[in-house]
Amino acid sequence: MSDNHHTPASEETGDTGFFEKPGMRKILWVALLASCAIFAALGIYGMVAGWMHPYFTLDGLPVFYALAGAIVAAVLGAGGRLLSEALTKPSDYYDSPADETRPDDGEGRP
Amino acid sequence: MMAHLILRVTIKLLFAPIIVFALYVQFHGEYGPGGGFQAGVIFAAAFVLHALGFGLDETKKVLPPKVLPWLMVTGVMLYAGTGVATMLLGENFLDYDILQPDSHHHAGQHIGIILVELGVGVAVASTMLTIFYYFAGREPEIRDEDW
Amino acid sequence: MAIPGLEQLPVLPVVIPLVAAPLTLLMKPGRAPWAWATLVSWVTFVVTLLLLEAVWVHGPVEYAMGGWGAPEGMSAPIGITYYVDLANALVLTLVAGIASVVFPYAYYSVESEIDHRQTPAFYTALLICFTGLLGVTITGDAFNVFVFLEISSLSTYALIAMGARNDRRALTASFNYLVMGTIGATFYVIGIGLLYQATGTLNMLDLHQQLMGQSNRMVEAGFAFIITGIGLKLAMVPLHLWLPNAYCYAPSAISAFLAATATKVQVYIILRFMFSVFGFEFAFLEVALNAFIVLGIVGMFYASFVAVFRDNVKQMLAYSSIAQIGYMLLGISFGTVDGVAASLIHVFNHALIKAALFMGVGCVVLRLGSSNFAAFNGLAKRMPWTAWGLIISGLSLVGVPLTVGFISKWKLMEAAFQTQTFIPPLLIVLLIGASSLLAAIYIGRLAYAMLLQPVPEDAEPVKEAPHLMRITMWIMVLANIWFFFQTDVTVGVATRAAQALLDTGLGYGGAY
Amino acid sequence: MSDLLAGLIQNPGMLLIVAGVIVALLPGRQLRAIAALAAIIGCYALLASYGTAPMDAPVLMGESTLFGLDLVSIRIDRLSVVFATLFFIAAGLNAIYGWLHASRMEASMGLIYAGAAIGGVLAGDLLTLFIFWELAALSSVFIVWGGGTHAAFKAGMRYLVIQVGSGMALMAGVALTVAATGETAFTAMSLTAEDGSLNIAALLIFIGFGVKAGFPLLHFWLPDAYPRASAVGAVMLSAFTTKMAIYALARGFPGEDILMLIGAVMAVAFIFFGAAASDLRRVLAYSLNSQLGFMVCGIGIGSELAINGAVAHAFASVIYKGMLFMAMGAVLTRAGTLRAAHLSGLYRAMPLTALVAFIGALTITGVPLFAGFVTKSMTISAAGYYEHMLVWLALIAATVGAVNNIGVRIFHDTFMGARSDAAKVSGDAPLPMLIAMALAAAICLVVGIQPTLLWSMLPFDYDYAAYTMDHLITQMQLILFAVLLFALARRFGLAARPRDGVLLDVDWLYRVPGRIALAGVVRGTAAAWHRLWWGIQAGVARLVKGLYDTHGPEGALARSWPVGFMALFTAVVLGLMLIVTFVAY
Repeated sequence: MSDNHHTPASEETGDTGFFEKPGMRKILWVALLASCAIFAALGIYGMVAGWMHPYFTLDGLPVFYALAGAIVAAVLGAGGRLLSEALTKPSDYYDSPADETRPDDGEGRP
Repeated sequence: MMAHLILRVTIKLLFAPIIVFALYVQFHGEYGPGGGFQAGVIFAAAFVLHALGFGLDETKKVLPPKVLPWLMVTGVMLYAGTGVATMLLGENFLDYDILQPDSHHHAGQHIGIILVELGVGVAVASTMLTIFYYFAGREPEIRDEDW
Repeated sequence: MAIPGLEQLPVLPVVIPLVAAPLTLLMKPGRAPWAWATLVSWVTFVVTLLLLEAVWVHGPVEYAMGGWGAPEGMSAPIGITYYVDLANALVLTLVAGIASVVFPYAYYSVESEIDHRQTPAFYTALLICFTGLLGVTITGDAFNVFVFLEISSLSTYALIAMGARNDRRALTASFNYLVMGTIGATFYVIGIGLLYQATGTLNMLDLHQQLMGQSNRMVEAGFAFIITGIGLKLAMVPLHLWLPNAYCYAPSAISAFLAATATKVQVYIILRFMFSVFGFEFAFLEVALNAFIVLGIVGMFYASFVAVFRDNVKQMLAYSSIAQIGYMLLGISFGTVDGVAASLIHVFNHALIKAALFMGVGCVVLRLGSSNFAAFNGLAKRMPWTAWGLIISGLSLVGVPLTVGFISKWKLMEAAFQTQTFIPPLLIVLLIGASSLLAAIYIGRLAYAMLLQPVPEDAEPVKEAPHLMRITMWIMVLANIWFFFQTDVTVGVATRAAQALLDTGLGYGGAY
Repeated sequence: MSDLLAGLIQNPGMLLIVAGVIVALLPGRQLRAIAALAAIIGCYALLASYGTAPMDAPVLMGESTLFGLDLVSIRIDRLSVVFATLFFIAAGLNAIYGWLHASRMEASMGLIYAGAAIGGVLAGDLLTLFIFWELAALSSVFIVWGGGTHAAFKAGMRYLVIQVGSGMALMAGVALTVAATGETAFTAMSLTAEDGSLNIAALLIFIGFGVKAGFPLLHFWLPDAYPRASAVGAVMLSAFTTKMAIYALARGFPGEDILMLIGAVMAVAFIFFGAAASDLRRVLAYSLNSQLGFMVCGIGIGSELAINGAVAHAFASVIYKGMLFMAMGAVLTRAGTLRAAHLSGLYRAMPLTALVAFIGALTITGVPLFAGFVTKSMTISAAGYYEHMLVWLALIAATVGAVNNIGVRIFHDTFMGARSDAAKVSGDAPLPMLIAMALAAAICLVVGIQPTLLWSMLPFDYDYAAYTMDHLITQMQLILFAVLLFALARRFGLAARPRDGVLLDVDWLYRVPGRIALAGVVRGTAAAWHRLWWGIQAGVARLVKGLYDTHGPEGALARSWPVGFMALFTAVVLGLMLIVTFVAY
């Protein structure tokens, strides 16, 4: 069971791409956190200053969207995982693995 | 050969009367019990009898199988031809009256029925004989190439 | 009838092949009998077209054989009469039309499947069978129906048995059919006998007059015998057992011809007896109609399910025919003009569909010697014309728009919505839809095999079927599309024919 | 022939179908691709020559009759034209994408499929709609089968059944409508009749549409079939069937309240399935289904803004979803697998494809400057304006779902991170695929930056400002915090990829218990029948044997058994018939 959970990292030395460099990762993290903060601040400011127009009372709450995003993401992450645990069956559950092989169709598929 | 002598003589004696009787039934059928179908069967029966007594090969010499399809066709054509003739003369299919239009005694009907019955007789007789020839001449095993 | 020169028209469709058949027997084996039979079928087709036109324009036509029509002061004829209204004119045209395409098609297929020496006999039997089918349809005399029924059946047994050169099982199939067919015909003749006992007449129109208001046990028994007898010949569902093998092992051309015509003619007979002879005054009709609903629906599903799992395409198509007969019975069972019209339309359309399909399979049998599914693998690459013809006519069978199958299905659904039966119309419509899905499955299976399965590696290269077979098959395929756009013939004629059939007062005494 | 054919042939979709048949006959992939592109451009020119017309005054063309029913081959109004234009763009992109890789079947059926979809949206009456509806179903089956595996065959069969079933529901509904009213016109209808009772005809049509639109519980064919198709085929499939259904719903059931509920359930439920699926194209398929929920909601709200939003979102969705399927197709072509567990770090070998996937992710999540932002906010705004709070919440949730399914699963997990073995591929996507993806990306950007281009085509004139500070801030908050949460989860090892394998869906019901039940019924019936039949046979055999032991050889009898029983059966039927006759009176 747990072998299905492995992260597909055959991490080899010297195969570190542009985005895997520690410096780059740090920059990305900073950028993400900064933009989160900026938009949260803008949202709060807009709500307080009154130029934001909520549809309902619910989204009149400052940073409502930020909260919604985070909460739904958490629920989705957990839910998706639960669903995967509950409903995933081995690949040959319906079809035998032989069903997945492709007979040559004569057209010379690449 | 001698064993069947009585049988054969009898058959020879009976053969002609059977044919005559067939013809009688044939031509009587126009206005009395009888007709082409019965006559054809009786006619064929004479030949069947002949084959029983003298062997199939002898009968085939008398009435070669090659002739039979022609007879069958002739019979049917005689029947259908009468019908077509009445049509060509301007009446309905098999409306014999037109064959002798001036008659007040339905002579046309007589002519027509005689022709039709003759056709039936010939066709039935030849068909019966064909069936008989096939059955009697059937080889015990059917070869593959016959299929 | 007032068209000069055409008085003889009603009898010609029977006389022409009848006269031509014996002549065929005398011909030299090979091309001559085939050419002759083809010519005859064409001439007959032209005659039936003229007849259809005459009936369309002038109304029902009667023809007294031998001039033995109704004497002065009597309504009923004393001899055999031929009676042609739109219903049988349509079926006549259909039978002759199918023949005029299948007969030319037959040449190569017959050369390969039947002993060369037997070809004259084959075409003779074919023409006799053709005569019989036309005669059954055209005649207005109940006993004459029996005669022609036997004419067509006996020759059919012989024709099916001729498939024995390819597969000896044809002999058993033919024998089974012989026994069953004879029982059916016997039942029919018993039924006729009972009706004759009750009424003293054999003329269909006169029978109707005499039966009006009569509803005694004898007539009811006669009705039951007739419906069972014809139901057997029709391959109505519990009585269908003879059909799959008969169609499967017959020579290809015969499968195509019979599938497109024989059962269709029986449907016509059922219609004629139920509505023209017995009519709605006959109380027992309702019971039979209700039985037909059940039998029709059971047939639609049972046979389709079986078809899905067949490994032989010919058998699959044969079972599909049984299922399609279910549709026709369903249409009849509504007992309305629309329902009967839908049934007649499906008779016509299904003939086109099945002819095309069996002809396509015949092409495959000719080239690959088998009608098993395995032979169809990769067919689109090996015999593209045949494969695509099969696919288009298969789509028509499913009832896809732009093909005639759609017209049938649509009309049937429309008719279903306008009826009151003990099954709610909506359910019937959904059942029709559901059984179309089954058709989609078995045709899909065929399409998949032909289009997407690889050609077997050890397969020898094959040529396309001969031009003659391909062209004739494609005529049928194109007819499947043509009659979608040209619905005047089918829908127009069938609707009026159904009106005439149901409005029994109207059909009687049209033109003595 | 008749005016029916003349009418049909004026329909650009029909011409494209004809072109598809011709393409099937051409040799060589290149030639077929060129011919396909030429046909698409030519047919589009024909459509363009018809111009457009406002919603309340459609231009009708190609009128004809089929057995007494009035058919209208073409209805030009802004709703039909925008969908037809969209399908032409999609068909063109598909033709380019499959330039080198489309098999003969895919090239030809793809054109027929596109033609059927175009014909369907242009159809002026229900019967013509049904004609194209069915053609779309049948042609697309071949595209599913084009996957070439036996699993694809089986999936194609299931797809065929459900698609034809949808057609049959539609046909039954249309037949009922015609039977009741004699009218075939395709106009807005309602599920409830005037007296409040259920309108069966409309319900049947609604179900027919719903199957193709992927309504929950009727959706299972979609994630079943799409991942089975080939790389090229899946792109084709993603564009037409479902959007055609969206068009049909927008035309037939605008403002039908139940659609809001259905759409909300779709939008939310399928993001979970998407999160749990392991095959990447299956993830896309679920995500597509969730996006359909957006459109269904919009149609359910039914205001001019909402319909506009639904249509605009359908437009954007075809482009970006097609683009994502293209990217995944490129990965499949190169890496040979789309199992999520086996792929990561692909960006090194396929940087351009990675970029496309990134743009796709930006578009679908609704980042400003990309098409998704403007089209999504229309529907969300409409839900907000008309106080449909549940719908509104569902749409917000669906946006977060897109962040996870596309942004994280499709883009990040597949292309970023450490390189897996399967990701060591020879190179980026082939050139035609890249061109198609680039064009799609360009459309996403153009629509995102200059939304008025799209809005001028929408059914209603509605002045909507997408780029307001409100929208920007709320949307960015939503996306950024969702991303933040996913990133944190990754960082702290809380998130795991879904297990590798098959994700069960509603189709399990008929593929496992359904099959067992069916097999059981069949076996049971067979056994019962067998017992009955052989019981009778044995009984009769004993009887007959007893009789014939004294009378003759039984060998001959044994041979004729089957016939004997058929005959017996006939007698039984006759007997029943007679009994019924006598009992009945």
